[in-house]
Amino acid sequence: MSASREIFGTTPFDGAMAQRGYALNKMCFSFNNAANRAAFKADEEAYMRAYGLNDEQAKAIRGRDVLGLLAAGGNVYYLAKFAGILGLDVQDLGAAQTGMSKEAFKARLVAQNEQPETM
Amino acid sequence: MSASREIFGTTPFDGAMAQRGYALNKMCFSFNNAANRAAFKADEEAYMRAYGLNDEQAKAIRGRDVLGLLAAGGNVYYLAKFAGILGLDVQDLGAAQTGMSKEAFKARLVAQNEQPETM
Amino acid sequence: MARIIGALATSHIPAIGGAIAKGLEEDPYWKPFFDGFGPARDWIRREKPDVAIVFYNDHGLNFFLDKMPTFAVGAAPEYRNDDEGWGIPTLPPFKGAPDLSWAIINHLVDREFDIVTCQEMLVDHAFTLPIKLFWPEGGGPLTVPVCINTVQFPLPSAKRCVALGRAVGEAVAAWAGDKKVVMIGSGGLSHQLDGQRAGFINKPFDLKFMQSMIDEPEWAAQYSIHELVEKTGTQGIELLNWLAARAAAPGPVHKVHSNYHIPISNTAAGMLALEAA
Amino acid sequence: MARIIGALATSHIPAIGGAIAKGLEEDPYWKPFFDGFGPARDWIRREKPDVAIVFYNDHGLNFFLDKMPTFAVGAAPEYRNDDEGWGIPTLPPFKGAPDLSWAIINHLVDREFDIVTCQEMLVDHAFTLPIKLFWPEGGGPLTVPVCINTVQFPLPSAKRCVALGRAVGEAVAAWAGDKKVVMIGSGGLSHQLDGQRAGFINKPFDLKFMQSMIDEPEWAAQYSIHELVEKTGTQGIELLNWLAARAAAPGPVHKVHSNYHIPISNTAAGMLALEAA
Ligand SMILES: [Fe+3]
Ligand SMILES: [Fe+3]
Repeated sequence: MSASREIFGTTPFDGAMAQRGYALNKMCFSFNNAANRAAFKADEEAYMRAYGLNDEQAKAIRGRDVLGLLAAGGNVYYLAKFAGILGLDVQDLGAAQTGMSKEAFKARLVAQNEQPETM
Repeated sequence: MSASREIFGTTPFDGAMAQRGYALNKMCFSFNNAANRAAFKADEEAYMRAYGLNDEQAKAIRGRDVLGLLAAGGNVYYLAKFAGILGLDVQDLGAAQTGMSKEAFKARLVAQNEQPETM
Repeated sequence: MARIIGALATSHIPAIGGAIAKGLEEDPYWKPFFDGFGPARDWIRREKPDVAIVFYNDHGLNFFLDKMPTFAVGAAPEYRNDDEGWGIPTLPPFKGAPDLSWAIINHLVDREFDIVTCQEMLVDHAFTLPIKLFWPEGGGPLTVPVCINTVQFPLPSAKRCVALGRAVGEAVAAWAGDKKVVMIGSGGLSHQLDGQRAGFINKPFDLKFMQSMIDEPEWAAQYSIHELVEKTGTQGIELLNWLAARAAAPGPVHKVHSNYHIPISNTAAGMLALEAA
Repeated sequence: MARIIGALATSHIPAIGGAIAKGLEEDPYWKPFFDGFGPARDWIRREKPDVAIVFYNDHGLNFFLDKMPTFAVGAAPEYRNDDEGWGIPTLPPFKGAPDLSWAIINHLVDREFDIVTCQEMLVDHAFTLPIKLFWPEGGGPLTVPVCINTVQFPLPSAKRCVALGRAVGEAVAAWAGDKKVVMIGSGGLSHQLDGQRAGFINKPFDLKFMQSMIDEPEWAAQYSIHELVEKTGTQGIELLNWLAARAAAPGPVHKVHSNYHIPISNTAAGMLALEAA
């Protein structure tokens, strides 16, 4: 990885991130189960403790801070299940991460039709 | 597999066997857990039904029939956990499968020291 | 002898499941997407493939980071869908083709692919949506899921995924079952959900990639994973499934139909139906 | 740079765990087995390896047939042992070496090994017993488990296991960690637990195999899995772990000590300690 040049705004979910985020991702993976989602909603703090989230992760969960969750090792495939609990879709996430309004983010997606057709 | 010549008294645990034995092996895998072992001992029939064993498998479990369990798709690595419940070791299994007494089976093992040292 | 009749590929955005459940196919947002499937569906109705090999990536339903396979092959009599956490409707089980699964597994291990075999396997939207989209009336094919890691780096290289697809194709072609088999690639095209680059789409790359699927099927395999992430986004890398599916339907193909639409959700949605020539 | 100091190998019969727990090392049944470890233990005390890469096979503790890997590599901070169903004592957790794990994982995927990565992983007697046997006073090394499927066919060929071992060795040799690393192979030698052939032992093959580990480390890789099962028994095939461990400590070695004893339980028990020359 280290040999590759950086890609703006992109953190490959590699071994370093996977180690950092294991507890957080495991918690989010548990949200496949409706009873677990309910338990989280009933007592977020207790649920986070049960999965051993560190302070950085717990803070990002409390703050619904998507970039913070990524920096704390969250993987978007698992974080999406947390977003589901909050009733957020991927455009809400996109808006939050790019600092745009959801409408502006959606408009930017549509505008990408104007890209050229050939490389 | 089919292209290979048969080995006496040996059935490779291949896809055909793995399909046949899935329920049986899954039940035996559950015996890693002490509570599951206790539940099996308390009501073998109910436990076998819960894992969906077929008639051949259930019959072989009831009869503690090692060769029957293998023929029904059991894999020895998982069956060993069933043997553990019964307090049987691998020499009991060896004796049962070869039709020998345990003492005779053990003696045969020791006698293999008399094999030549070179191929 | 089995016959490989072609390859299908589509994006697999979760929201598609909701749109189907709510009957939104004619809704202006969705119509340009769903309309793209018409000619492919006609072709499938005509050709009636018996079995589909579905190359897809799990999004954290069946696999977690405790046991994360590079390649996993299903070998179950049926595959259950389940709650993925967002309330998209759970679909009834999909029938497997275990005999074909094992023929593929035996060949792959013989060819030094170090696969995981799954005799029980939950399949997520990446598996279920292509079946729903290509067989909208139900009566779908028997299936063999082939799951490729696109979640946790290191990912298998595009070259390795092409080699996997090719070996799957060999196994199917050699399989004694007298069936018509279609390959399906699920995922992509360019999109990125995470990070400040969220919303990234690369239309010129996608269109070139779709054309390459027809006439230059290993074109994208020239790129490293890092380059493909750069060109297609962190989730655009799911195009690995398209590459594998195309490699599994080797030889020349002609295009039944293609469709490309920006955006569905955050994704450049692609659809491709190729018939073995 | 890490330095590979050699390779250790031993059989891993579950009953060994009971014998250690009960202090039966001097018991006439066990003494010829345990005595074989003396010179290897002396060598380890002298050389003090920091890390052990343990090639072993899971017997149905961490993996079941729902997700059965060909090759799995641990990447956890620690590895827990657990109840295997027979009441052998459960051991305290083993420390991992996650940085080295990821160095190995990255290299293996780059070299087209399609491994499973395990950030959480239970380790069974095949992993724990070699550590107990070679480090009887405790204070064992950091560990990286590498699990090879010997349970469900198709198994990886002996050639493929040698290639895996060689690639692991490359990754370790290139790893920046300034550590002494020892390779461990766990399993075999000839034995068969199942079927009418139960009790099968092949002394001449085992002795030739042990010699080949020293001076002809790919000798056994000439055989197919089927031939190896025929020659060594359905569980003798666990020698794949010895082959991989030896390939991971490449180059010439000299023998520190070896031991071979028939029988422990149903098994021809082998022990080998090799120092990189
Ligand atoms: Fe996806
Ligand atoms: Fe073993």
